[in-house]
Amino acid sequence: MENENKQPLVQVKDLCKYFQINRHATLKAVDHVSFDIHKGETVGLVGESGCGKSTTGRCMIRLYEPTEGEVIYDGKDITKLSKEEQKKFCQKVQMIFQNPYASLNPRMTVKEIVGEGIKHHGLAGKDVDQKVEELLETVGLNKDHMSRFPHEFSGGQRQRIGIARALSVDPEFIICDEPISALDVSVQAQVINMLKELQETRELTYLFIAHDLSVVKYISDRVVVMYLGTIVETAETEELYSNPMHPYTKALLSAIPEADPDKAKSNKRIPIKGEIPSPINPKEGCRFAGRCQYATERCHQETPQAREVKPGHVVACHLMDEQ
Amino acid sequence: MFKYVVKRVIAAIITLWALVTIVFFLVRLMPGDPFTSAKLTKEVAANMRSYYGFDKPLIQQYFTYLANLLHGNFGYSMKYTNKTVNYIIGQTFPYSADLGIRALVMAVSFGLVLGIIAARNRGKKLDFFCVIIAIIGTSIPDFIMGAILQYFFGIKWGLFPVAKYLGFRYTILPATALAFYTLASVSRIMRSSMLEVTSQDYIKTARSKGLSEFRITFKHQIRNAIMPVMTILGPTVASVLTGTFVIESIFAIPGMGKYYVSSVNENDYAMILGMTVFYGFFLVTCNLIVDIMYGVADPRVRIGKR
Amino acid sequence: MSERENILELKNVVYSFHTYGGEVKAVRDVSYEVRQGEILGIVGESGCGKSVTAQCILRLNPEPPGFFEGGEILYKGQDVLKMSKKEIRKIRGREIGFVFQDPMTSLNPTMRVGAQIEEVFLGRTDVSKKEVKERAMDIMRLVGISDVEKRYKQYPHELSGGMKQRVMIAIALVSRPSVIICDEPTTSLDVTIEAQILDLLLELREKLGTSIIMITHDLGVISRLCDRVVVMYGGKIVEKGEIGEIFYNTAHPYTKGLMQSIAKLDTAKGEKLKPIEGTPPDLFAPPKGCPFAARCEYCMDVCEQLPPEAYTVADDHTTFCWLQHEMAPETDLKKATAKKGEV
Amino acid sequence: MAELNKEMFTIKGKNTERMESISRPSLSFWQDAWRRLRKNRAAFVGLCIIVLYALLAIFAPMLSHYGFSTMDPNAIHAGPSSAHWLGCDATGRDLWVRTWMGARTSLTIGLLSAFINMCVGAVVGGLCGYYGGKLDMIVMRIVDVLYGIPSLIITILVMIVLGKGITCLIVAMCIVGWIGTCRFVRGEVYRLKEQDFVMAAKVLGIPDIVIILRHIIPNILGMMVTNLCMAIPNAIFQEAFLSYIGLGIAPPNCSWGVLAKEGIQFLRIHPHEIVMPAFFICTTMLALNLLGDGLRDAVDPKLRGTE
Amino acid sequence: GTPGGGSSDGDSSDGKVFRYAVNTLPTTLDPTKGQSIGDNEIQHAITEGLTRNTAGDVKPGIAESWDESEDGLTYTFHLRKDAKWSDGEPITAGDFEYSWKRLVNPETASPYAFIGDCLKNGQAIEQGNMDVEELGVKAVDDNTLEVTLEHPTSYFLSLIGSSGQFAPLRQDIVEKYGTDFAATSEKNVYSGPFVMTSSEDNVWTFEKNDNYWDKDSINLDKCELNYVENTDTQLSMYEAGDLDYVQVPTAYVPDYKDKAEVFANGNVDFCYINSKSDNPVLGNKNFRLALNYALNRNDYNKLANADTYTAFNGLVFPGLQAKGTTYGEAYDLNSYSYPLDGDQDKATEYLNAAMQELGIANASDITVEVVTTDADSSKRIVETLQEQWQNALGINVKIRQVTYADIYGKVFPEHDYEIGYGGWGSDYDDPYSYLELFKSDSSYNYSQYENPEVDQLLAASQDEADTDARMDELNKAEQDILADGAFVPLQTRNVYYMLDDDTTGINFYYCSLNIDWVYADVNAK
Ligand SMILES: Nc1ncnc2c1ncn2[C@@H]1O[C@H](COP(=O)(O)OP(=O)(O)OP(=O)(O)O)[C@@H](O)[C@H]1O
Ligand SMILES: Nc1ncnc2c1ncn2[C@@H]1O[C@H](COP(=O)(O)OP(=O)(O)OP(=O)(O)O)[C@@H](O)[C@H]1O
Ligand SMILES: [Mg+2]
Ligand SMILES: [Mg+2]
Repeated sequence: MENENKQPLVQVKDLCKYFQINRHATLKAVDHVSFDIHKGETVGLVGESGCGKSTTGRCMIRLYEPTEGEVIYDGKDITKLSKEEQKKFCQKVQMIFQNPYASLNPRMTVKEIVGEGIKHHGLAGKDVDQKVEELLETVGLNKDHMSRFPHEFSGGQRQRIGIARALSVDPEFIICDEPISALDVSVQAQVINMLKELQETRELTYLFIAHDLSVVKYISDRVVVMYLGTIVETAETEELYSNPMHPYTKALLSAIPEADPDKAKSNKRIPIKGEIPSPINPKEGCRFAGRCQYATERCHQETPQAREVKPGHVVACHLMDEQ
Repeated sequence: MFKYVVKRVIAAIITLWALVTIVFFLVRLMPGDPFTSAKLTKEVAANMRSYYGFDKPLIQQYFTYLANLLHGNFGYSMKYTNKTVNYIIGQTFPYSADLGIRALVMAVSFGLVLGIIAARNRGKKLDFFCVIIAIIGTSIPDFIMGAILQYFFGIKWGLFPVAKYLGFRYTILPATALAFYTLASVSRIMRSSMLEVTSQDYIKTARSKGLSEFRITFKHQIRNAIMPVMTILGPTVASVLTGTFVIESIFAIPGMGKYYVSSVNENDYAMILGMTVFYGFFLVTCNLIVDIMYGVADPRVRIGKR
Repeated sequence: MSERENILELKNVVYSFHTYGGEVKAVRDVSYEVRQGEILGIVGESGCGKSVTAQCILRLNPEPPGFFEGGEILYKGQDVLKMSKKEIRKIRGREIGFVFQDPMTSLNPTMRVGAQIEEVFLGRTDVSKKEVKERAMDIMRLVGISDVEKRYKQYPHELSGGMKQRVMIAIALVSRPSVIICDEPTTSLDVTIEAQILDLLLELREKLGTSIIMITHDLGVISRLCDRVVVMYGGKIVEKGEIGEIFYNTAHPYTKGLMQSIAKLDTAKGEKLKPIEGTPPDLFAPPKGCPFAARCEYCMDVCEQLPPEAYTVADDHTTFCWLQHEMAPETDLKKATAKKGEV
Repeated sequence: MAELNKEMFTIKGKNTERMESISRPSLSFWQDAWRRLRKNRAAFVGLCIIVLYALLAIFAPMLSHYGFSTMDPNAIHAGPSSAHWLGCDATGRDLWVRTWMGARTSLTIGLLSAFINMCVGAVVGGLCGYYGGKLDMIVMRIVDVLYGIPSLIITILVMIVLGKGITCLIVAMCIVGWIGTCRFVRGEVYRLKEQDFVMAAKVLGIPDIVIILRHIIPNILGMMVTNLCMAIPNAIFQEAFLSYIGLGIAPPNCSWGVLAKEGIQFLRIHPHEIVMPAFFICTTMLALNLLGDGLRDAVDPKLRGTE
Repeated sequence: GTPGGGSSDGDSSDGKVFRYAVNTLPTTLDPTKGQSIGDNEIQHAITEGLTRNTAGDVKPGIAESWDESEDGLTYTFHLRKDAKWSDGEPITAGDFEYSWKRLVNPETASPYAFIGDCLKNGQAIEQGNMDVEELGVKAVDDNTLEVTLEHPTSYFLSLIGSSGQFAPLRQDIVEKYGTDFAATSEKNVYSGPFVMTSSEDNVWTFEKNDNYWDKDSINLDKCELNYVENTDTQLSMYEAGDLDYVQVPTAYVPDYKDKAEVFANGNVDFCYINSKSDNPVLGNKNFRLALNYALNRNDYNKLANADTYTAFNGLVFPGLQAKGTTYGEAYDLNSYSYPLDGDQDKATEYLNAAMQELGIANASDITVEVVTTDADSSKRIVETLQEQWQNALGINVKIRQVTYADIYGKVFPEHDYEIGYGGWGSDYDDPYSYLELFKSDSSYNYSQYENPEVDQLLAASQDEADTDARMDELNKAEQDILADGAFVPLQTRNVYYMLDDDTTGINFYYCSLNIDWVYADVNAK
């Protein structure tokens, strides 16, 4: 593919983020995660709740200091930026949050919320108001809404305000941390359409975190599947959905409830036993071994390494070796 | 849990040490002298100062004091010259504690009941009535409350003994006067906490099980609602047990309050320090106990801290 | 299908809340019925009154501020609204179980799991203590909890989310009710766990013949589970009927919009999703006519002025939309079979 | 029901204007809180009482021809009459004037010390909560120690430096008084800083200090005002206690605490001297508590959703 | 002690019981270290000096008889042989010698050591300039005690009969308990009519001492002293029948005047004027006189004290014994002092004179500060002074309140004040005690007053053996001090008290103790 020759925009290399719960317990939220994002593409990051998706995203935007590993943005390690570069970085990379109710300051008007970044980065000179107005129009709101407070808006509208805020500083890379999962079904489409449109008009790059696999399929170019702090599989979207290799990915895909009664009722599901184990002091070996129906002795003892099974299709599973 | 307690105890000891040190030097800044009387001549005062070792360098006095403290020895009072601070605390604290515990039991039990009744009848007359009682309770200074109770119940109607502390009948008025403020605050906290719990999902679950309102209140609401009450209990216990000066004075109870206040007024250094350390110790212990109790009442905390 | 008798019937239920800001008309004239052994799905946007309606059945809404303005709720022919508190308590848990959305907060954090399940039997003399425990444990096994002896004595916070939801379902099921109402039981759970729970519900229906009311806004869940569907919008029912009818013979613009707006696995990359633009109506001042009118691409004058009438589109398929009116223009939604019908 | 006619059945499509419109009037947080407060009758009465007392405290002494320290040997312990509305005290001073002079002191002490406590507590608590770590630990230890120092010692020491008077009392109360607010603010900040909107601000590169001032503080201001309301009675109480043990304000000035303390001596023979200060203390507490309760409801974010 | 389960009301079972209350805690029960009137009241009952002074009436105590030398400097006491300690040991002259030497010994650090100044070398020893053995007291044998005095001291026999510091002490007991001596009732032996049986829980109980030599004169079986800090509560307890004697709180006196009786307790209250303070007006005699004349002491007394004290314009307590009558009878105070109703004209005159001398144009430019303790009663008093002075003179008066520890620990001794409210009560029946406050080299000369004439008169009085002539000299000194306006006399204190009808035999005294219940009797009901 054309992307391969280019230098990736973001490189996540061996990223780890551990939280020390107490002296004996370490929560390995993200454990040796590596992937690249190229300019202009959308990478989907899927996985179950608590598997470290948000933590990865937050490490990439410097909300968390990584425990190990590095995040390279545009050729520079983001933890080693000068003050000047830092400010620049804050402008280039933005985030859209999951919960539209918690991500807007209830005491600020829409104008203040959206205008804050513009003012801070001095992007519009005196015409902050006008820029805010434009942004609001971009996300389908109008200037009547400028002086209103977040609680007066519905969830979808709020999320659009959140997007306007992220766009306000003209970023090139946006991390979308489950931007639609708290929204109503009918509203989700508004947001997705908007994100897609913006990507085209503004040449944005997305890291799209979600657990709704249908949406991820729809929006992403490539998909990274995480399980309990580790990446189990990475591939081009089409490839992943049509040819999932990791047992977890397979199970996950089969669990998607399809909004079509005939299909949904006839589909065969690959059951996964049990619950997601705790990321605190995880055992050696494959993280999925405990729930995997193919697990062997080896899976329990040896952590599988990521392998490029096909061009662009990376899987971390011992089963791949045997084939 | 054990480790947690040990850690807390060590922190408490450090806190106490800092407290002693600060208070030790602070009291020396207070104006005047422990040896004061209209008739004290300069020579006599000098004799007394050297008798208590005040002619030595301050830092030496400090270490002497610390050494004594390690042996649990608070030294001699400078005002009540032949009594040790230990003795005075030993004599008086049981009274303060007795009064305090009675008041506390009264405050907490009635406060909880009041709070529960109010919450159960939210928005009705009974609620209003309970709230008003609670607010009045927090609105009257204790010296007025004590004097009024004493006047009406003791003198005017002769229902209870006027003063002193010689038996159960004697304890009722002072305990009531002391309890009122705490009672009121407990009931207010309990009420809002109950209301908060009422809107929780698990109450709806309980209701959906077909439980009676009575059982929902007692089994589901109260235990969960009682947590915030417990957090205020730590400082309250300490202050109720030691801060009874006004009530003790009005009802002539031989408690610790008098010494606490007068030692400060009279610059009785040893006594101030002794009482402060004792009080500090008490405060820390109460907080510790409340923390542990908290764990007992709320399994989430219990497990979390293990 | 329709031969099966109605076990639960809501007739013209109107329910409102008094608030500082005025009266919220949360449920406006809702009627539906649940049949023996069926799974009825209720879908709709957030805040459209799904939960309130469901809670009306067991009268779980806080009163005040909530109050009934009218209607009947017949459970096995008896009107729940006319029952005394005591009689309702007998229905709660015993006849109708309820599973709430958020398993994290729906269990009492200070009580052991076992005790919370056993509580359902409280005050019943027909079962002995030992029996109660046995039944509680049985039901826990039935809902797929392993290590029952151990779990029995644990506190909710020691369980994972899926486990807690299973406990919730166990509570709802333990006294073998004829109906369980599940209010978004899987929304806060992961896909894999959700799938487990849904399978569990299907299995339970098979084994126990329980009727289930499934509230959700996920059409995927509906497709997988339900026999019949009720679509709600703005405190009202817009369409109801057999699932195939609703999905493949959609007669209401909202239902249609809803289904078009979601991304399916087979949605092509380049294809645009068709969201329903706009936001739901404010229930403080509900629109006079059809609640969906403002967002409806087929909106007509009549929609804004008059509440739509019920039209029977097919056997067991009713819709509330002026588009079915004989005077309405031909659209892809207008069904030739539509008859003006009573609710 | 209006007649149905054909015209009504033409499809005009989506109403793009109404679709995104918000029908309710726009209200800022404080406007909304104020509206709710006004609806709460008890709280409103409380507010009125406070305002009334404040006005009386300002104007009542000016309008009387008695001086607050003027003694009249012929009016010792005079009961309420048309000349002396609330009677006179043991030295024949007019109690009406003294009550409102006392109100000035008590209300000033209450307001100022509660306000200062709030500010100091908010700053310290805010920093501790926001930065956490070592700073937090050290401050919390200091707080523990401060709690242990007898307030009387502090009061006396402050008295030496500043002399007796309002300033002394306020300063003395503030030395430990901020701790409560500090703890509260710390907890709130701790909670808020994990909120997404703070994250969003960080992502935008907004400096910490601006985040604290613009994002965090305004969000706890409502609760802080409520706390303030509850803290004023405490300060008035404490002043009364200190007056009771003789550490109050300098004579001949007076406060409600001083009046109550002087009056309580005559409980049995001249009850009017205690009834009035007690009445004013109680009603002020009552009013402030009602107002505080009302404010808490008015600013409670949880209650906003139900509207 | 643990609270609860008490038995105290029982008059019947315990025999004759007298119950009263005090509002200050006794500081110590070690007689040598006693420093308050309350301490001394207890010592008066549990110890017996060489003499026993009952309300000014001096009778033999442990000393059966005594001889006084011509020059009034040497006393030889003959102790009675049947005097015993409460544990049965005989009381010897050595016990007195030990006790008195312990009193003045600097190592003892007795706060009341100065009371031994009347003994030969007493003051020098106290200041550490001389060995204790040099003290003018010597046990000749077990029953004979020889005492040498520094000056002729007319009130010596009265003094040792009413001050606990002169009580005998048992060396073995004192040394046995060390610093714990007298800490509790068991750690002590008693020489007086009563033994203390308990001192716990703020109740001190005394029972008749069976080994007391004069036990037949003692009527009470038991006395119960309660510490009740709040005087209102004391009154309530009296009215509820829990006490047999109560002092009426000042606030209530006007309403209890018919029921209560009164005695003057020897306390004289006044304001010190620091004549050498930074404020120059106070160094001006005319200004000081203006202050004195401006004060309407009768009005003042009504306002500040509810008329319960006696307005007073002198220095020496008028109840003292002098010239066979009282000091107040012997000398007509009003003839040489300021009028009690004040004199506005004279005050203005003096003020104008003062302002002229000081070059001050407006009275309002003058500000003086009155310092006082934070006690309630003092507060009212200075408020009244402030009112009166501001009204009468048009000057500004400020009030400074300090703690008790501060005022006597620092403010007065270090002369860090302008005008200070204080008072004095005497330990012995002699005007010198009051006048000494204005002796230039006295430790108590807080006002830094210096008048050679006064000094000279006071010095002369010390060696004057003729008591009447001495009294005249002392009175002259008082007149001089008043003429200088050295201080502002205010009032003498009265105690209003109520006594249960069945109780008799209570005595009141104005020196070193107030209430003396040793000979009290309670009629059976
Ligand atoms: N600040 C923190 N301190 C301690 N643990 C944390 C912190 N933030 C996240 N975690 C833990 O790290 C793990 C991964 O969390 P993360 O939020 O990245 O998951 P997620 O994949 O985003 O889940 P979700 O889908 O629920 O958002 C979780 O177990 C979480 O409890
Ligand atoms: N206790 C209450 N007081 C006031 N209004 C209420 C209350 N409970 C619900 N409402 C209102 O009733 C309306 C319907 O709420 P309901 O909970 O039934 O929606 P829902 O369809 O279940 O939404 P969701 O999908 O978000 O659960 C909402 O507008 C809500 O604001
Ligand atoms: Mg996340
Ligand atoms: Mg709902």
